[in-house]
Amino acid sequence: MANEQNSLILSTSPHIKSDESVRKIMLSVNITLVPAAAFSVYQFGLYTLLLYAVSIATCLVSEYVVVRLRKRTFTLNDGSALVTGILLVMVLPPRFPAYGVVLGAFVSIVIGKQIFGGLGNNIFNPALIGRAFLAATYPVHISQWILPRMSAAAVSGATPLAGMKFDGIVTPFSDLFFGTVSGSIGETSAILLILGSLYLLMKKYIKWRIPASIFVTVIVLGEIFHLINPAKFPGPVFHLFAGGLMIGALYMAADMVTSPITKKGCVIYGCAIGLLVIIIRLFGGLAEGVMYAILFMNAFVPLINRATKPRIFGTGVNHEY
Amino acid sequence: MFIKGINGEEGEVIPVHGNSATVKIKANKACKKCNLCEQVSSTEMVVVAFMKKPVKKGEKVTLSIQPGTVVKSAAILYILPLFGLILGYYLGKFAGSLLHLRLKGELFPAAVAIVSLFLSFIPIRAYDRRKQKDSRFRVYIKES
Amino acid sequence: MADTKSGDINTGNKSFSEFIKGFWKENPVLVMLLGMCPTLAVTTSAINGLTMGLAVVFVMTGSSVIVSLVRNIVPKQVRIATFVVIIATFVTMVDLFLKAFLLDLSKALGPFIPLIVVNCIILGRAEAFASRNSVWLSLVDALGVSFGFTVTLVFLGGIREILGMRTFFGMSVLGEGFEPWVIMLLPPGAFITLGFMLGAKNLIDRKMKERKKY
Amino acid sequence: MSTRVKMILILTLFASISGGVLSIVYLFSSPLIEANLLEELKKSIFLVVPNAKDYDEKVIDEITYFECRDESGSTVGIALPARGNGYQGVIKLMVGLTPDLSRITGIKVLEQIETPGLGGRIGEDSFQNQFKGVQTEPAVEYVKNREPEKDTEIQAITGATISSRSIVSIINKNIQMLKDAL
Amino acid sequence: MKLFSFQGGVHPAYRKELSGQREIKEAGIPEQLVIPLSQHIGAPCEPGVAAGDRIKEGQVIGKTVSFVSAPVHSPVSGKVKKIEKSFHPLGQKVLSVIIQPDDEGARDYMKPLGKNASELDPKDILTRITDAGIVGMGGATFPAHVKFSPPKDKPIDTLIINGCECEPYLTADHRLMVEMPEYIISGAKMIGKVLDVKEIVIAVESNKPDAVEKLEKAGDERDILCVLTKTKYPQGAEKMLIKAVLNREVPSGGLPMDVGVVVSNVGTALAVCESVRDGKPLIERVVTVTGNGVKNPGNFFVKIGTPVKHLIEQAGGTAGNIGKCIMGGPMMGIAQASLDVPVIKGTSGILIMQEADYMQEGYLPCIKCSFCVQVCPVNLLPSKLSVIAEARRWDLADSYGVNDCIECGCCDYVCPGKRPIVQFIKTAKIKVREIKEREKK
Amino acid sequence: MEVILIFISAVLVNNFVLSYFLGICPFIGVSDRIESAVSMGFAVTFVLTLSAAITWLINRYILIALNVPFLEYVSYIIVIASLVQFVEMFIRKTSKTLYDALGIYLPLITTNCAILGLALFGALRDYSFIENIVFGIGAGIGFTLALVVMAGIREELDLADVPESLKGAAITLIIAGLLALAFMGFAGLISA
Amino acid sequence: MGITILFVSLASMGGVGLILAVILAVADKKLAVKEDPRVEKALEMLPGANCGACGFAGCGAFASAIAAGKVSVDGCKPGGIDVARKLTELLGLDEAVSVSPTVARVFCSGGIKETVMDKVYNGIRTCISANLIGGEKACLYSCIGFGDCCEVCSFDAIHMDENGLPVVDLNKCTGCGECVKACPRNIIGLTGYDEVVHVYCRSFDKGPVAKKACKVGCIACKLCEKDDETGAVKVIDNLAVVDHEVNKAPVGSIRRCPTKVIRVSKPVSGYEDEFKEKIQLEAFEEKKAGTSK
Ligand SMILES: Cc1cc2nc3c(=O)[nH]c(=O)nc-3n(C[C@H](O)[C@H](O)[C@H](O)COP(=O)(O)O)c2cc1C
Ligand SMILES: Cc1cc2nc3c(=O)[nH]c(=O)nc-3n(C[C@H](O)[C@H](O)[C@H](O)COP(=O)(O)O)c2cc1C
Ligand SMILES: Cc1cc2nc3c(=O)[nH]c(=O)nc-3n(C[C@H](O)[C@H](O)[C@H](O)COP(=O)(O)O)c2cc1C
Ligand SMILES: Cc1cc2nc3c(=O)[nH]c(=O)nc-3n(C[C@H](O)[C@H](O)[C@H](O)CO)c2cc1C
Ligand code: SF4
Ligand code: SF4
Ligand code: SF4
Ligand code: SF4
Ligand code: FES
Repeated sequence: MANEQNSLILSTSPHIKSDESVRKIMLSVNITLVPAAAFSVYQFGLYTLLLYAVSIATCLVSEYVVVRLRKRTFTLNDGSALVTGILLVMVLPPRFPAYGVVLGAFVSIVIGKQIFGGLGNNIFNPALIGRAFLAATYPVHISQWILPRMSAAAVSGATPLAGMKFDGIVTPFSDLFFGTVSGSIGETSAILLILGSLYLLMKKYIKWRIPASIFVTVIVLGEIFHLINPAKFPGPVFHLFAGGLMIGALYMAADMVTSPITKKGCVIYGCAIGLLVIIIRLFGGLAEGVMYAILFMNAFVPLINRATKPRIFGTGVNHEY
Repeated sequence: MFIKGINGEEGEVIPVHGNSATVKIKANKACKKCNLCEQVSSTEMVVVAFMKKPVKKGEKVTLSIQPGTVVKSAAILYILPLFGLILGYYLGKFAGSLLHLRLKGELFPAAVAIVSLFLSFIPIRAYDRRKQKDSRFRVYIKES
Repeated sequence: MADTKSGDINTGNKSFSEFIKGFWKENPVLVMLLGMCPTLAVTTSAINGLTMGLAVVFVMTGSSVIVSLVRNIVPKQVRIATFVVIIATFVTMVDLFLKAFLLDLSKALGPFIPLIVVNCIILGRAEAFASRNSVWLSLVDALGVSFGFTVTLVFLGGIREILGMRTFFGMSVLGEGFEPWVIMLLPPGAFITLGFMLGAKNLIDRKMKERKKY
Repeated sequence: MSTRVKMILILTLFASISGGVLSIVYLFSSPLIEANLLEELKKSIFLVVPNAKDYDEKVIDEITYFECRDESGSTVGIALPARGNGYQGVIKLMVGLTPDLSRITGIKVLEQIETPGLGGRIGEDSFQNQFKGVQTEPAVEYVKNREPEKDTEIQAITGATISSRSIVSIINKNIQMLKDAL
Repeated sequence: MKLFSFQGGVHPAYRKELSGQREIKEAGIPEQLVIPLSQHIGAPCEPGVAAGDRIKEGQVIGKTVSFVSAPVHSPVSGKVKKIEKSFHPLGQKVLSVIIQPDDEGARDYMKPLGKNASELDPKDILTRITDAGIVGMGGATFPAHVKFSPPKDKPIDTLIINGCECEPYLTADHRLMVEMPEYIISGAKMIGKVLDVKEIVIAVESNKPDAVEKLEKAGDERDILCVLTKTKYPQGAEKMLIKAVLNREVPSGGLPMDVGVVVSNVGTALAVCESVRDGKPLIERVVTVTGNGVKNPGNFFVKIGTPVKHLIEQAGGTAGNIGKCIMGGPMMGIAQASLDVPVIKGTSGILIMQEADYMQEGYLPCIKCSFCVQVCPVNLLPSKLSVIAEARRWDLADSYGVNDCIECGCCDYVCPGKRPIVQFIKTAKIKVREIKEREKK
Repeated sequence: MEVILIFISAVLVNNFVLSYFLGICPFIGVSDRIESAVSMGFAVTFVLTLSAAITWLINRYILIALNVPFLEYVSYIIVIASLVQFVEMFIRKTSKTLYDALGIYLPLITTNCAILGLALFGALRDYSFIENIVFGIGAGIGFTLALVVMAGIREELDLADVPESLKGAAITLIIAGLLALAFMGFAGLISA
Repeated sequence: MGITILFVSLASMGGVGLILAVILAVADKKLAVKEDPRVEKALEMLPGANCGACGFAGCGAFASAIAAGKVSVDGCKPGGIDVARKLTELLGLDEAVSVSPTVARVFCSGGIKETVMDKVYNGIRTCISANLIGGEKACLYSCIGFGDCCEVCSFDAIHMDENGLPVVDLNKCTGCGECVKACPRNIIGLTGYDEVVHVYCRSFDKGPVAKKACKVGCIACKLCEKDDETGAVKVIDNLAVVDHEVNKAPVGSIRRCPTKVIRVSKPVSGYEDEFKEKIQLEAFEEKKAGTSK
């Protein structure tokens, strides 16, 4: 709009804004995911690259179509659909069929996000909704594992957690840490995920309380059970680095949209996730429980937010002095 | 604001007495579509509500109560007796074994359990009577 | 609503409109949100939906007629008890019938046949309509509503069966190339499908209303 | 008539009418229903003990089992109903055994609510047929991701280890109980 | 040295270097002055002159009609041109006296009372403050004499002189403290005398060490304590300042006097000193004219009623295309619709921004990043409030404490979705008030 | 131990609403406000447990003892319906103040599926008295949990830009589906 | 065996029924308060918008009040005269009801085309929020044009036109007043069906100022006052107002107004006759034809 000299702009205070933006946040997340994603392509072959492409394309297209149908103006360039697309693939098994990924990405965006009103309104983590939907839709494909290129184990294709649960095999720590084990596409390399998320932690894009309380709970509970029965229950380090806990705690539980906004709430949320992960892993029917733990706690976020509303300045204190 | 039990319930003033009024309310709007409640005796209830400002007979009013009270009442009224039930069961079982009752199965403890469920309303009733004077449990007329 | 309000439409027309409205305008599942439990639980296939629906047709017509016959002699205080007894009697009859002649279906529907007893549609209708109207009207109303219910169940069951098992009433409809969606047979699939069906119904209603405007 | 009296009369009346009507319906339908159930039981027993033509119901230590005979009347096997927990809920089986309980002659899944297409595949013939001729001593076992090698082994369904394992352990447990009882 | 601070807050680019080292200059007398008769919180004044009257500098032209009000004086000698409704910096039209200055320089000040606070009668000082039309110069423009006469049951033990000036860009208070520290100290003592306080504290943000140095030199450590506070916005907000300095929390909906404190701006202290010492009513104040829209940013002594246009000329004229004219700082200031609005008693700065800086396209839904929650100094959930207001659920706004918001703008500043949170909150406040009033009826 | 497993199973693994589809009507109807959800949940828990106790007695001492299994539905339902009606009067009589605070709740739960379903499942599974009661409590708590979580979400979504035609029951059902998806993580928890 | 079962079930069910009935009968001491059957009927007749215009919490509340004879039947604004008549019938009242239905009218003519836009507004696009800092138009009394009023109307009766002004669909408007409450600038008012001449401006600015801001505003020239033969038009505080108590159309003023801000509004359908009678339409149209030439 071209202004004449005296056409002043009116707006309410404040008149300056920080240079953070949703787009910047989402792009940072995408970029920090790149190392782990690249490593996964190396580990599991070019087929995974195809999956990434398919997933991202489906996410973007569905987002665009729904937004257009609903005659809303937000566009794709906020980059959140991209995050969903990448993360969805990262938690799927390496040889998941591509048509399944299309379905999953579509479900992530449409059922996981848009029906709640789109960006920012969703209750559940969209990528995990896609993953859970696929797990229930194609339960066979979701439990087919292959060995990575840099494999440490020679024999079975079972994930460290399944190996632990069903056969009592404990995978060495270093393999877990560097990701030379079988597992979902992007979850295996703990080190790359940690490195990537450090930047997000620094920028406070991740509420540090969430991963911190998940880790603490898992370590404490893991240790307790390990002490009770070391033969049956693996130690805390195994829990920390095996399966999807790293990617789950750092990227999925900490998704800002679906986690609590209060500090106390974040701690409660994180501890509960840690507790559920341990319960499902140790006593449940499934080998891995991070996804279900996060989804379950997502549902509680509105209640948590309400219960931990901070004390408003100047209320509820003794005003004697 | 929120519909919380009686909080937000709308009713009609029947008579007014002193600083309170008797108000008749109709069934909760939560389930308009199924007419189930109508079959049970009461789709209406009558409460005595305190007035913050004068109302007239026949006036439509909205009732309210201190937030939190509803949930508390529900817990006392509905959860406490369940403890009575379970307690009664184990008491009955214990007593049965003491008395060497040769009753088959769990009939005796079950009966004790049910009796103790109803007995647990004695303390609840006492509590209720005490709370009658508690302002937190006072239903009052919010607006007309 | 206009038809129920204006007085002198002849009975034939009126009963027809009473019958029809159960399908769309007062569809028990999609509009009144009643009888959701069996709707969700038994619709893993179209045939289950159909059987359940027909069972409801039987119970509902039977009990509606009886209820409207006896409506004037039952005192209010024992109304619900009397009505549920009547309904439960019919339900037990259906149940015994299924067990005697259609054991497989009876197993598939599991405990949801007895649950017709408390199924909110039947009770709701029994009270709201049958207890206030003549025998004939109650009968028509019960038929309309229960057929509306049946159609909805078959529809929902059909979708779930097609996507979940590639078949419709047992006949193969989607080719081998389609990998069945197991989720459709599980609770989440039921909830989500019904949710979208409700949404679609609302959308169509809205579109129709808009069209009427112009 | 006061309402109270009317209340009592009406409810009593309706309740007893209902009782009466139902008992009549029941009288007519119960033979059919029982026949149905018997038919089913027979079918499953004869399925798991292939040569059987007739059976006797036996109860020992509260364990019910069926001793099967062929035309000649000699005992050809034992059908053992078994139940236990699966992945989602209860699984009920009929297990056919040789008279000395050393081999399985067949199994049939009677009831299960496992995930369709996954654990639900325990109901498929290809899975159940694996058990034919499997040795019960020392115990039935399952293997994953490879062909069975030993006589005691069956192959688990991929992605449904838990359901497969449940079947195996239900069989082992119930056979053991029967052995102990006999 | 310990830095006093509070929880939350933000640190935007301060940009104080634009005008921070410029000495205060006289802005001169414009061709015409527009003096609104409502320059304070409370009842507007009634005109005390008529069109055509000749008036002297310092003469009362707006008379108070109630206690919570402050008289308005003529800043110049001249002629009353007319009295009509005219634009006010707050947006509405307000009855104003329009004065054509002459160069006779006729003055009508009050009688000086004396220099030394300790020798004066507190009642006299208070009367003088009332007559001089002094209001809070920190922006709230609450009549000072009202603030300085707390009810008997609220004893005041501490006076905090607020020299934080936490708003970015503004340097008026800073320059005052550097250039006229004696006035401020002496004014502070006078206020202290009126309130009969035990302690007087001057709080200055740590980015103004020169001011502290000057103040400490001018004052006596036994009477007046200078403290440094952390450089963080909104350190100057009185609730935050009291929390930081004294660790007392002003109750929700309450005032500083509820915790025994009065907070006054350094400008207020100066005005008090001048009125007592020289009999000069509040007709002039220091204003920072800054921003990238003016050529030579600087600080000026400005006659109340001077139009913004005149000040821009004093600051070297405009640079580039002007996009926004803000009265006050960038965090809380009010955007002006025209350059003809006059400076009033509460105007601490004029911020002129180039167009390019200030067009933002729309805003996104809240992504619940909780940045806003982290920075809100009064512990609200701004994200929730903005969403509530967006959905027009005014009934919920109250229960989330919308009325406790001090509209500091921190939440708005950090929001990555660029959500106009403060505007949402302001709207909600209006609606909540409306609903409450309707309920009362 | 058995009792604890029954409880956990009823609350989490086989949640009445989310995996047995019982009591859906009140679940949709009363899940729009947290406070009403909690109170409603408690009331349902109470009625569930009470019916668990009574129907166990009926089953043992009438249906099995007299060998009239076909009267199961009729006898359960008539007893439950009358009992709830009676209990309501009883509570109103003994605890007027508390009852008043709640408004009208009990009548509407007289007859939902959850209550009869509980009776039938209990009989089917051959629970002992105490097991049946714990099953009732567990089912009630599970119902309350689902109800309250849903209420929390719906209060949140009240403020969101949900597509017009999905508002209300439609989105509630879809969310219930997603919740059921999340609850699937607990499968196998008790059978292992 | 058959007979035994029949007997046993008859007896057991009968027994259960009896016991329960007795319990219920004993417990049934409190009788529910009876409800007036007319409430439901009345409720059926009401529009069911629960708008609250009647001053009650909703249609249901109003229905009970009506049945109890507590309020006058014409209380429901949205229902208008039809509902009032029906209710009269229901209650068997014989007194004729006289209701003067009202509709909302928008008292600003300055759309995008007519009013000077001298500012750029950057913020939430709702009227109430924009009003915090004055909106985009030069006239501070003008319609802001973001349509808060349309948003709140539950009868779909008010819409924004291309010129950025709300237009009321008089046939749909029920006079519930929600839009009046929503407008932060007091531009919408409720007026009787039969009050047809209005000043479509709310600016209190003096002539020159108003003129500068908007082409079609009231400029307080007082010509209308001069030419008003009925005495209904007065200029107060720089704005002309029509006194509707004077039950005559000020045709002279309408003709004279230089900015044509005093106008005759369209009749509500069904009220054409009253309308004609009131403003002597023929005469007016004749004159209008004359001036426009
Ligand atoms: C991975 C990580 C872990 C952290 N852990 C802690 C901690 O345990 N305690 C702490 O006070 N700060 C910790 N911090 C520092 C926080 O970033 C920072 O101090 C904190 O957010 C202060 O702001 P707040 O308390 O207002 O949120 C951690 C930072 C990172 C990146
Ligand atoms: C939706 C879903 C349904 C499942 N259903 C079953 C099942 O019916 N039976 C089963 O044994 N495991 C089931 N599982 C469990 C997983 O497939 C589990 O990882 C598997 O039992 C491990 O076996 P594997 O070692 O053969 O992969 C299910 C998992 C999901 C996500
Ligand atoms: C967010 C916010 C920031 C403020 N910043 C300052 C400031 O930097 N300096 C100041 O003197 N007053 C500031 N104020 C005003 C003070 O809260 C307070 O009104 C003032 O210091 C009182 O002094 P006065 O009455 O002399 O103006 C601020 C207020 C708010 C709400
Ligand atoms: C730290 C962070 C983590 C995120 N994690 C996820 C995720 O796990 N799944 C996902 O779909 N989107 C994720 N997003 C993107 C975005 O928040 C998500 O798409 C929203 O839930 C969409 O409304 C993440 C964003 C951030 C900033
Ligand atoms: S909510 Fe209010 S007080 Fe809190 S940061 Fe935002 S503007 Fe400041
Ligand atoms: S800063 Fe903005 S996006 Fe983040 S939580 Fe607050 S309002 Fe929402
Ligand atoms: S909101 Fe306004 S336009 Fe709509 S019906 Fe009510 S009064 Fe008429
Ligand atoms: S009439 Fe009022 S509410 Fe409507 S658009 Fe104009 S300013 Fe907004
Ligand atoms: S059908 Fe189950 S509660 Fe309504």
